[in-house]
Amino acid sequence: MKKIINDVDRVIVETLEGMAAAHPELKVNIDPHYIVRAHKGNKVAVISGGGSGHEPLHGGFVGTGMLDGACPGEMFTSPTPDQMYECAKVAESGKGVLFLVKNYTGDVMNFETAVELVAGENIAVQAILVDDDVAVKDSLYTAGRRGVGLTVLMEKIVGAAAEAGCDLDTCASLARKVNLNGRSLGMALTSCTVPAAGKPTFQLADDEMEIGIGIHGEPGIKRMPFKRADEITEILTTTILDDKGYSRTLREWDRGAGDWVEKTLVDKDFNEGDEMIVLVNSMGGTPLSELYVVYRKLAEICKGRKIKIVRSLVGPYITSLEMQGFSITLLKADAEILQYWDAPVRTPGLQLG
Amino acid sequence: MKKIINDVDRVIVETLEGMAAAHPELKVNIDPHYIVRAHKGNKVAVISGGGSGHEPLHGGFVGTGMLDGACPGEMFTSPTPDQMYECAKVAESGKGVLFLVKNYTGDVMNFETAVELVAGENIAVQAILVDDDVAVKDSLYTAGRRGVGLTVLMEKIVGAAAEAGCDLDTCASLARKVNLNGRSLGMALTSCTVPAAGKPTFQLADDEMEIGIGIHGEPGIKRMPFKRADEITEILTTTILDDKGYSRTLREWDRGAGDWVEKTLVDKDFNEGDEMIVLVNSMGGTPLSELYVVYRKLAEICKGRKIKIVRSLVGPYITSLEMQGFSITLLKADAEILQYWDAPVRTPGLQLG
Amino acid sequence: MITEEQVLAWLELSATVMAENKEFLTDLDAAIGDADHGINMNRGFSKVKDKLPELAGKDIGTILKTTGMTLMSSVGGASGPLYGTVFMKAGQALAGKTELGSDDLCTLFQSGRDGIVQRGKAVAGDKTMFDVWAPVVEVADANRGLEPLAFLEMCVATAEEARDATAPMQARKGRASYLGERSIGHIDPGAASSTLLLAALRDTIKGG
Amino acid sequence: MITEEQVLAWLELSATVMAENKEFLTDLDAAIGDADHGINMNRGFSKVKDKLPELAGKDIGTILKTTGMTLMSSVGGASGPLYGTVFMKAGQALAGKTELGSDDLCTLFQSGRDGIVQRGKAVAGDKTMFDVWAPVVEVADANRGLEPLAFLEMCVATAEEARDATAPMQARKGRASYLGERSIGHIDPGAASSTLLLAALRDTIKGG
Ligand SMILES: Nc1ncnc2c1ncn2[C@@H]1O[C@H](COP(=O)(O)OP(=O)(O)O)[C@@H](O)[C@H]1O
Ligand SMILES: Nc1ncnc2c1ncn2[C@@H]1O[C@H](COP(=O)(O)OP(=O)(O)O)[C@@H](O)[C@H]1O
Ligand SMILES: [Mg+2]
Ligand SMILES: [Mg+2]
Ligand SMILES: [Mg+2]
Ligand SMILES: [Mg+2]
Repeated sequence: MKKIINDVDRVIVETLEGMAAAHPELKVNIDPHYIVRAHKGNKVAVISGGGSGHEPLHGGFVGTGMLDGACPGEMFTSPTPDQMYECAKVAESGKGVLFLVKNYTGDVMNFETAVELVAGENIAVQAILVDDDVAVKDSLYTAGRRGVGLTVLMEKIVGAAAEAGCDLDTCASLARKVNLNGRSLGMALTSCTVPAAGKPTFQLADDEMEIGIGIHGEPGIKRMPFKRADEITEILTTTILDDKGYSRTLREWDRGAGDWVEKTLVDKDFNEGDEMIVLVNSMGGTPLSELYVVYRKLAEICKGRKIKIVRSLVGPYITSLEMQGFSITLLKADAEILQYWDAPVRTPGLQLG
Repeated sequence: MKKIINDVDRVIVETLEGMAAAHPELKVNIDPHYIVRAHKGNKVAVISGGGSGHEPLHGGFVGTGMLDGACPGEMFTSPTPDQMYECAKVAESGKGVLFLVKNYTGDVMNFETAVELVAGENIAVQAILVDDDVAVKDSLYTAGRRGVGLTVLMEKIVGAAAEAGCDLDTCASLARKVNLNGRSLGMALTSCTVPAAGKPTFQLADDEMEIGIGIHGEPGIKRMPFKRADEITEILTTTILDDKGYSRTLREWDRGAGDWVEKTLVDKDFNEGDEMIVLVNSMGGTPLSELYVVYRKLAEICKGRKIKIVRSLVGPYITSLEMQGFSITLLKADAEILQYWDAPVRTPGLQLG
Repeated sequence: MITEEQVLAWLELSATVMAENKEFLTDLDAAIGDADHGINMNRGFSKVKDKLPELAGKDIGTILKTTGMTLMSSVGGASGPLYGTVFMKAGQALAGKTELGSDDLCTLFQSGRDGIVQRGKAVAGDKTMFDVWAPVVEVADANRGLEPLAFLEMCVATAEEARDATAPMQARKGRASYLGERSIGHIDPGAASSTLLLAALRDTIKGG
Repeated sequence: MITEEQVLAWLELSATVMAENKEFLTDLDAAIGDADHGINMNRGFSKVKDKLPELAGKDIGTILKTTGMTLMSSVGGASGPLYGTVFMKAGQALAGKTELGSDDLCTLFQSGRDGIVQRGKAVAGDKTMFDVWAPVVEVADANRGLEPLAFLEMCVATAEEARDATAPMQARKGRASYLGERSIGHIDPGAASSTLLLAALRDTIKGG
């Protein structure tokens, strides 16, 4: 394993120290790990977090118009409730805390504990899950769809709403709406290597690819012979576009009752005439040029289906270390979503508007 | 070779088609290849170009506050004079054309021909070279220092000056100043694979690294046992900081005489108290987290040397396809350089301010 | 009876065992997860080990609760809240105790298993650590009369069998569930780490 | 005498030769450059081949000039302007010609070599294509009296020797110069492609 690191056990701390040095507009706390804005706003605190290794997500998205705080866990491992609690305490300004949580067993369990801790301090708090990975077919026999590329779009859009002064419930509803209107699917040409593990998580032959990977270097749902970019893009795009009626029961926090309530939520279908925000995302090791080759075909397919791409983002935004591969995210946009998409954002990892 | 492409001979065309689809604010011409802004400004046209494979450089830097045009060559191969000529004709608005050229034999020869062609149309034109790679020691027994990371900073700064209405000579002087005040050095953990070649350009063992690489997948100046991030960063940073008095004779276009004149130019030394703009750049396959590990040490070394980092950029800006490795660029900044660095820029590959 | 010193010794041995099995557990997780379970457990138990000196002399309930809180704030992932809850619940159930008989061990296992269900909602056959804890609780319950060592030998034997029995299961919880049928044929990493914890307890008692 | 048809046949054969040697030339360039010389030459000469039908019946000067312009606008890199200039200069020098004797070939080689110097400022021993063109011009000059085929056999033999003689040189121009001493021991790719072009001319004449 060759990596530009000093010590497998210090990668995350040193990454944070580097971020602190490079970005005076951020306040980086080392023990426990969290990142907040240096100047906190008087607004709903939007906080996310998850395993490290997906940079710029989440820490790189802390800044005006996006996140107020981020909690990086160990490599590909959910952060812990104490981090989330501390981060929330520092970031909140009396308008409440919204956690945006990728749907993985570990993240959900740790964030739920954090919600309980924050609520215990009489701070208004909510946690909204993002579960957009259509590689996972059902939620009955699995841990449910994973949170992947849509997380970036959700953080941008909900972050803009919070920046504009929306209250906690409005931000939470918007996050829920984004989640029900977005879908993603990814693929890999190579595995990545977790520094502490020292070797690639899985092996792919020179003529193989993996479809439906997550973002943690875990294998996907299907191994296939390696294909041309257009064919891969076609598989991913049509799977996303044709996905219908995914239903799951998620827990949300009932502030009144001070307890969890279950909600059954069903994704909105994609249809002819829909306007989309699109993310073509590198898993880390795939060059930008190849992402544009993908975008070209994706645009062609959408056009053929009378689906209109109204905004797009192409680049490495939610990665798996140095993994080669990419993911596609489509988000059906309405006026509210578009308004907040177009609002300016200034973070280390994303600047628009 | 596994790459997200369709056909090794169509990678560049399809990348351009994807860019055109994703960025309505750009006008992408396929035959010959060039990219210009959809709405041209009434200003000096700043145009760059070079081999493809370095994305987002150069095409991704076309937009408000940076380039007016870019000419992508074949993979790692200088573009041709006809592209540059056509691009200049489309982008120029009567205020003249400034070519920013990375110092490689091929790029220099092709851009010189383009200058002659453009001058032949009675358009005011100048070409300024960037040659910042301290890996190359002398210009007497080599083709001279290569243009690497500093190109990004030069395009940003000179682009801002042109946007602010500076005339051709002012922009050219600023470009020359940036070049004499900036230095870079890079390293690689792996080679990249040129699609049409189908196999890695060079081989590095699991315990080896290459110091002083260029940006074309070519081997560097020294192969070494692989070291920790801090040691690598120390080698690169101190080599850059200690580099003194590089002198070279370059050709510039004499508009009055309509011919080339030779200029001998000497780099400015870096000294205690200098203020620096810093770029820590991924060669493509190195994750952002590792770049921050590098930045951390770089900041520490600069602090120890009483050199002040006043601005920084961390990410993949001038890449070699999927190569793993990074480069460091330091640019001594004065008030003029800082003013134009801080000016807003809106391009697909760089947004600031 | 198992003393408070033996509980501390168990936790210390667990830290050693997790360090020794870091790669083994990570490899199991690489096959059907994300290659971090051994790293997570090792990180958590080395933190627990750091805490042990200040726990000397405390009652067993406090020791277990502190262990749970330490795991909760250092392991992360799915196993962090799960093992965190296991130890916190066991600590609550055994509050004030200074020594444990087989009955108390039953209580420990039961509250641990219940904590896993509460957090993870796992049922039998989901291919999780629950598939080890559930049969262990049953066997423990049926053998309350035995001396601690003989009792633990039975529990460990049950755990080992139950761990191996996770291999043919198709995962329905946690990360491994994404693999569907491809999860079949691999032992669940959490089942393996749970078995290691039980074996470490048995070895502590056996050793003295 | 070499006819206009033979010149066209030479360019056509050159396209075939560059296609066949794409990997060979690229491998040479991978060792001391950026692994594209064969790709560049193949791209350029396949464009030249596309142009050949419309050149039928044109004078040799025009054919060579058009070839030069085509190479200039399709090869890119260092070799594009160099070979572009070679053929454009040769075309200028042989303007209006409809057949070539050995004297004319001397002119062709000389103007080609001069074009390389003008663009690339190479001198002997820099380890570039110039190191092939320079000795070929000398040998050609000394053998003006020979029949075209015998004359070309001499030129090709000289080129092959000169090409191989670039191996021990340390590069001082182009990309290979960055390698310093590590450039020693490898044949210069441009020297190799230049030799292929000469051999293709010889083979065209030999073939009929
Ligand atoms: N819902 C659940 N209920 C019980 N145990 C679970 C559940 N989900 C996961 N686990 C256990 O957690 C283990 C994985 O732990 P670990 O690898 O440390 O966390 P992560 O899956 O977040 O990377 C699995 O092997 C399984 O035993
Ligand atoms: N200054 C120069 N003068 C003459 N020939 C040169 C010069 N620089 C490079 N060359 C020739 O060009 C060849 C490389 O061509 P090519 O690989 O196509 O372009 P690039 O080096 O831009 O990738 C070298 O092998 C050498 O023969
Ligand atoms: Mg994990
Ligand atoms: Mg080249
Ligand atoms: Mg795991
Ligand atoms: Mg080359």
